[in-house]
Amino acid sequence: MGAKVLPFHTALHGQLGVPHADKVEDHAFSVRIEAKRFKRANGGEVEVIRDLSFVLTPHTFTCLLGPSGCGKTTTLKIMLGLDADFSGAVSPALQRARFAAVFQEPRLLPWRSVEDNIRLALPPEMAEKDLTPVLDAVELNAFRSAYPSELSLGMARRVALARAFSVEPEILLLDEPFVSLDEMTANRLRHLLLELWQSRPVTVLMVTHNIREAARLADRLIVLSPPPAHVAGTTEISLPHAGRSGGALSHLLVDLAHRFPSLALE
Amino acid sequence: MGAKVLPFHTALHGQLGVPHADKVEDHAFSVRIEAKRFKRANGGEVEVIRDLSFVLTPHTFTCLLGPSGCGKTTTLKIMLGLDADFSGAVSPALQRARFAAVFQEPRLLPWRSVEDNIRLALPPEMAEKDLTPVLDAVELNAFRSAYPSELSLGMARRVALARAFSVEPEILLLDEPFVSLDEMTANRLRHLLLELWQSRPVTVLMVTHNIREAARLADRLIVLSPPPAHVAGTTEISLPHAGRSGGALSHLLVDLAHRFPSLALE
Amino acid sequence: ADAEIVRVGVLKFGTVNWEIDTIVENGFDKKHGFSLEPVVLAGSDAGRIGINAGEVDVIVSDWLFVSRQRAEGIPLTFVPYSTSVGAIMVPDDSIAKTLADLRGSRVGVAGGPLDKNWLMFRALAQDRYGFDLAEETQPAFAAPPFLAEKLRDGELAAASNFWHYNARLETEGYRELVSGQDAAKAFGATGPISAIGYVFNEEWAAEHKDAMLGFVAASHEAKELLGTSDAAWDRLRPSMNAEDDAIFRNLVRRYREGIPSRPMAEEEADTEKIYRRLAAIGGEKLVGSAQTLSPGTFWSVLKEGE
Amino acid sequence: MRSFLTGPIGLRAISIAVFVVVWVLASYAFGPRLCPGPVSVFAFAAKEIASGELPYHLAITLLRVIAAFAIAMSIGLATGLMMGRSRIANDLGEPWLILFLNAPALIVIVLAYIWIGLNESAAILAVALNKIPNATVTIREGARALDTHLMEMARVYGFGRMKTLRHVILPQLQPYIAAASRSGLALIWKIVLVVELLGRSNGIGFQIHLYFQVFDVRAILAYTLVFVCIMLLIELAVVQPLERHANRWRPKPA
Amino acid sequence: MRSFLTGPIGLRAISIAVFVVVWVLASYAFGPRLCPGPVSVFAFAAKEIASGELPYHLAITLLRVIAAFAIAMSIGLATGLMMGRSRIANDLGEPWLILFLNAPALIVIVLAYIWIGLNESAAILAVALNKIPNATVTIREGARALDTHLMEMARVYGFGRMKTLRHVILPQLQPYIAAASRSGLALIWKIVLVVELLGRSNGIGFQIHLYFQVFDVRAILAYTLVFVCIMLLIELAVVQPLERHANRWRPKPA
Ligand SMILES: Nc1ncnc2c1ncn2[C@@H]1O[C@H](COP(=O)(O)OP(=O)(O)OP(=O)(O)O)[C@@H](O)[C@H]1O
Ligand SMILES: Nc1ncnc2c1ncn2[C@@H]1O[C@H](COP(=O)(O)OP(=O)(O)OP(=O)(O)O)[C@@H](O)[C@H]1O
Ligand SMILES: [Mg+2]
Ligand SMILES: [Mg+2]
Repeated sequence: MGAKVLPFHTALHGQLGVPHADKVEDHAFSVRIEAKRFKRANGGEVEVIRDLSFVLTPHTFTCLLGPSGCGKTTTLKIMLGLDADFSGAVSPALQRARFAAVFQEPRLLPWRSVEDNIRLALPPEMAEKDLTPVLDAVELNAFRSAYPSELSLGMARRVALARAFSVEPEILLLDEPFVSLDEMTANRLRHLLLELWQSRPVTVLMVTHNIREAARLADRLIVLSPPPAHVAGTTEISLPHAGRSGGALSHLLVDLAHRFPSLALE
Repeated sequence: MGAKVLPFHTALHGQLGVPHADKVEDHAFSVRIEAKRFKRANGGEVEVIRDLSFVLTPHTFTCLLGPSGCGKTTTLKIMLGLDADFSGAVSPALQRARFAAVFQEPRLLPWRSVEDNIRLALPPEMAEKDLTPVLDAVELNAFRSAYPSELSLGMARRVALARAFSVEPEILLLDEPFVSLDEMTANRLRHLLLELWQSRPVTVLMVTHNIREAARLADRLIVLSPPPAHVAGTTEISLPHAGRSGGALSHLLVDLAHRFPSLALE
Repeated sequence: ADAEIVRVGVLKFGTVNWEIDTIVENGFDKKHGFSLEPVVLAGSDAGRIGINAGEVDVIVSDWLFVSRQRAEGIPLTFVPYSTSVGAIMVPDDSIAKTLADLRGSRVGVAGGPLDKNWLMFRALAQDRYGFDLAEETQPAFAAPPFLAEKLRDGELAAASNFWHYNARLETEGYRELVSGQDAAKAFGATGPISAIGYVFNEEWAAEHKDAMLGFVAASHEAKELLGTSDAAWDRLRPSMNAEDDAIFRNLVRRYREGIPSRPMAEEEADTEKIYRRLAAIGGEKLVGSAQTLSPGTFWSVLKEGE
Repeated sequence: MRSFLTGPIGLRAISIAVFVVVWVLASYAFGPRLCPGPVSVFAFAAKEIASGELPYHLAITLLRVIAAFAIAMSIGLATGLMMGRSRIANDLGEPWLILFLNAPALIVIVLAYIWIGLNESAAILAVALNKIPNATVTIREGARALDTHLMEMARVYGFGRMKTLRHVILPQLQPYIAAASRSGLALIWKIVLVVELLGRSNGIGFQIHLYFQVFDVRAILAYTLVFVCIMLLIELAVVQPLERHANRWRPKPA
Repeated sequence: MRSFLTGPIGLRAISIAVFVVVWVLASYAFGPRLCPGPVSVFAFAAKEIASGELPYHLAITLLRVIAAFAIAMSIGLATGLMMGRSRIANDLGEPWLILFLNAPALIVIVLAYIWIGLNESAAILAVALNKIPNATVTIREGARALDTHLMEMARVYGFGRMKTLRHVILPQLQPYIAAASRSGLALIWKIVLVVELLGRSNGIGFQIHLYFQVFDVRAILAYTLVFVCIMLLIELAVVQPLERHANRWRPKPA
């Protein structure tokens, strides 16, 4: 109920009309990684990703799931243009896009205050933006002049979220943004993210291990296989966000658990 | 059902027989933090903890919960003897104990291999210990000679867990050990932790934001208030671990949600 | 027009400074139609750099340096300045009477293994006693101030040093074992030779002939004054760094003894003899490609003038 | 009182007192000629200060030190960063770096004087040339150890060159810059002495060498000590407050 | 071929070729006396090597450099670590550090020769004393920037002193040690030259000064270059492989 489960090829070709792989580049926000290898420190090479490709429809919310160490972060890094050493291609639209990212670690500048960390990330035209609303939203207004070393990890993650939210990006990549936060705070921030996404034309790709979170937020789930990673399956969720709670959500989860046993809640 | 909810004072005095605060030090594994203040970089001081004290009964499994930034990590640091700048006291037994800790970040030595990172933490008498079982348990045997920079964050966290598990400590302190892991892996590791705890006389204190995880693992929950932190309440869970699944667990969670609305799942 | 300027590199506490100071103070430069500009330098190395860089016109150095530079195409030339040379000093109570007695002892040497005094002493030891000083003593090459110091504290048995260090030692219970002039005589010099002199570029001097001749004349006049007048010395005393009267008097005495008095041609002839001896000992390292004193080492204009 | 003694000023005072005592003892052991005591050295320094001689030479030397330092640090920072971040720049620059690193100060100074002339620019250039490779080597290590995570963050948020340099790179290089500056200032001053010895007519190096020739240890120590005092003053009054400011973000020790 | 040229060896070769060209041009510009060309310099070096003169002096100088380096680096490492980790040690040591940092090489050398004697120990001690403060200053910065998270981990797991030093502290200090070593080796060699000039009877510094007195630029360049070549060789054949090994854990650039 609510979860339209599709086999990979159907999902991609049938539903989203992805062109053939060799033309992927022309399309908005598409990634095609034929192979990604890492050199190991002790010589040798490992192939981490093989034939992984997907397309992000503009202004949708996609969740990326997969076992620990399968290549999710690597994929995000390739999309962000931080790793060019792979075979495959990223569409020009993606290359040109203005990104914001929440990394798996907060990645704050330790020598700049909370406020400066956010302000430095703003594009020039927003330089004077009032940061009070976003700092209020992450409940860190009192800490705007604090340095990152004075924050708890959860607080630092919230700063990283505030930074990503305030740059008003075209594409927002989130790598497990809500871990290390108590449920109440996490929920508030999830709502904030949804609001942001609904109020502005932003395309979101979020990595998470929390299937419940994915079910509540995403339009679509992409599940990766163990390495060498490829797309093991995708699922569209068409249920409106407002309706995803209580029994409806439980049902959705059961559906998903059935479709992807590896994501099982328990 | 299964969750015996007790008001704070009753729980401490009635159930655990804690002596008066000024005699706390004699008791096994007790912490009493009258006040913990931090100097802020821009002058000034903040009080983070006030009158926080609890006792860990040997060989029990306690979970510590509380809002983001309330002082959980700070409390662990004080217990570990890493921060002596507080008023209050830690019992001698706790000072003498052999610890293992999983920090909120993996804290691996980047210049040592996975295996060396674990082996270096072993006390001299275990120096030759076979690490294959623990590496197998965290599914990283293939990576024993890899350096931390070659691991994903989830893999690094698993190394940190393997390190803590293999030293066979008296007291095991865990600061959100299972975040950044997919549910399947996390569950396997939770089981491993339970087994370890049941097979050896170890006292566990685990910080978590995941109430479901706490309900499944702990004998007792300690919930902290927002800063300045003190114990907002404690709860004993007497239901045997084997029985905590399905309906029983759901019931337990509902009970807990009722007792501590701030921990609400959704 | 303004008088031509002659820039002379001098060491602040060096002996040349006394003469230059006297020239300026008494207006001998103006009198001889040029303007003297002393350039105070910290060491003789600075002088060599200065003349090569063309930043000073005249420095004080020896004919070995001049001859070698000429051989390599740099037309430096030389006008005698002083016959004071170095000597080997030993304590008064030293048992050493001749160079031969230095066998096996530690001898300090100023100016390095190519120092002309040291080479002359080696030649002398070879001639008279048939041994090589460099082989049969332990020479310690070090900066001159050290040598004086190390002789005082007994670490060295003897030291070959420059004359103004020796003049000081003479007042403290040390004596000359053998001096450079002794050695020169042994090689056939007919009188005291001027080991050091004013060194300048011949081509520059050709362009500034009057000024340079004036400088030489002024130098003579200053020497005459210093050779006879004690008052002139009293004025210099503060810049002589003489701790007591004995040292002061000895410095004056030695300076006066060192005023060259012989015709330049005679000196040149003696110098050629000695040069050949030194070239034989110092080898190519010392003299470069010139096995004999390069022609023109002594300023030809002066020779013609005589 | 006790806390004063173990406080930063107290400890430094103790340390300086120990130094003076050692000095006095040494002066007894070696005699006033080879090791003049503090009183006579300071008396000499006072005399030279009163006569204006010392301040004149000190000012000249300080100016040379500052000029050479500014040149060397800025060039060293640029080359070090380039060589640390780009393999090509490193491979191209390496032979030159090692050449200049190991070129004896003497040679560089002599060649600078000969080729440029016996003037102030040659002197300052020679000193800077001696220091640049040292700064480069230190900064290069820092550039190699830069945190890639933060660099990635800066790239994603489009920091651009100047912003990245100012907010991401330079703060990370701070300890390397501090090391290069401190040891650099000291190195420069050592070389300025040689430069002054070989071709200048003023400055502390010139004076020290003069007094060395007449073996006036007292004068040498006086000139040295005045300079050391100035450096101690700069360190305590300028460098350390600056450093405290630059490091205020570091967690305070418990 | 193209990849060879942009490879590490190719780039270095290009760089050296450029150097030689510049040198030849300079030698035309300044004339063979003030700037002898590579051919004549290498011919001279070859002659001196054949005669055994150069190898003799080179060996002596290298021994002095190595001895002084070993002493200075081990003491500098110890004092730098202590001062970087303990505020008390830092406050106590600071005045001495600044004193030795800014004591002119000349003074230290002169005093060592006077107080200890005109011998090898004095020479090596004088050189080491000149280098120790530089090493200390650099290592101290590294010690101050140590990662507290890892130190805490080491404490919790009871690493003890030696284990912490070897596995936690030294690897973090590696870039600082590398910087201190490289610039230190260069500094030591510069000072060895002065030491040899002032009071030793052999070594490259002695030879260079000898040739300087007769203004033989060709010989000076020959001795300098041979030493630089040796250093380049050590760098490429010893230091860099060691460094690559020590840094193999660093993420490979993409
Ligand atoms: N620099 C590297 N060198 C070698 N191997 C690497 C490197 N970086 C990542 N890997 C490997 O690539 C794989 C994927 O890593 P990645 O960080 O993308 O995983 P992930 O899906 O984000 O995992 P997690 O959920 O744990 O964060 C891992 O197996 C890891 O070992
Ligand atoms: N070094 C410090 N200086 C100043 N304040 C600090 C410092 N360390 C921690 N704090 C403050 O102490 C409080 C508690 O921090 P702590 O890290 O213990 O939180 P926590 O409960 O572990 O939070 P989280 O769940 O986010 O990890 C925070 O408000 C933080 O701002
Ligand atoms: Mg990841
Ligand atoms: Mg925490």
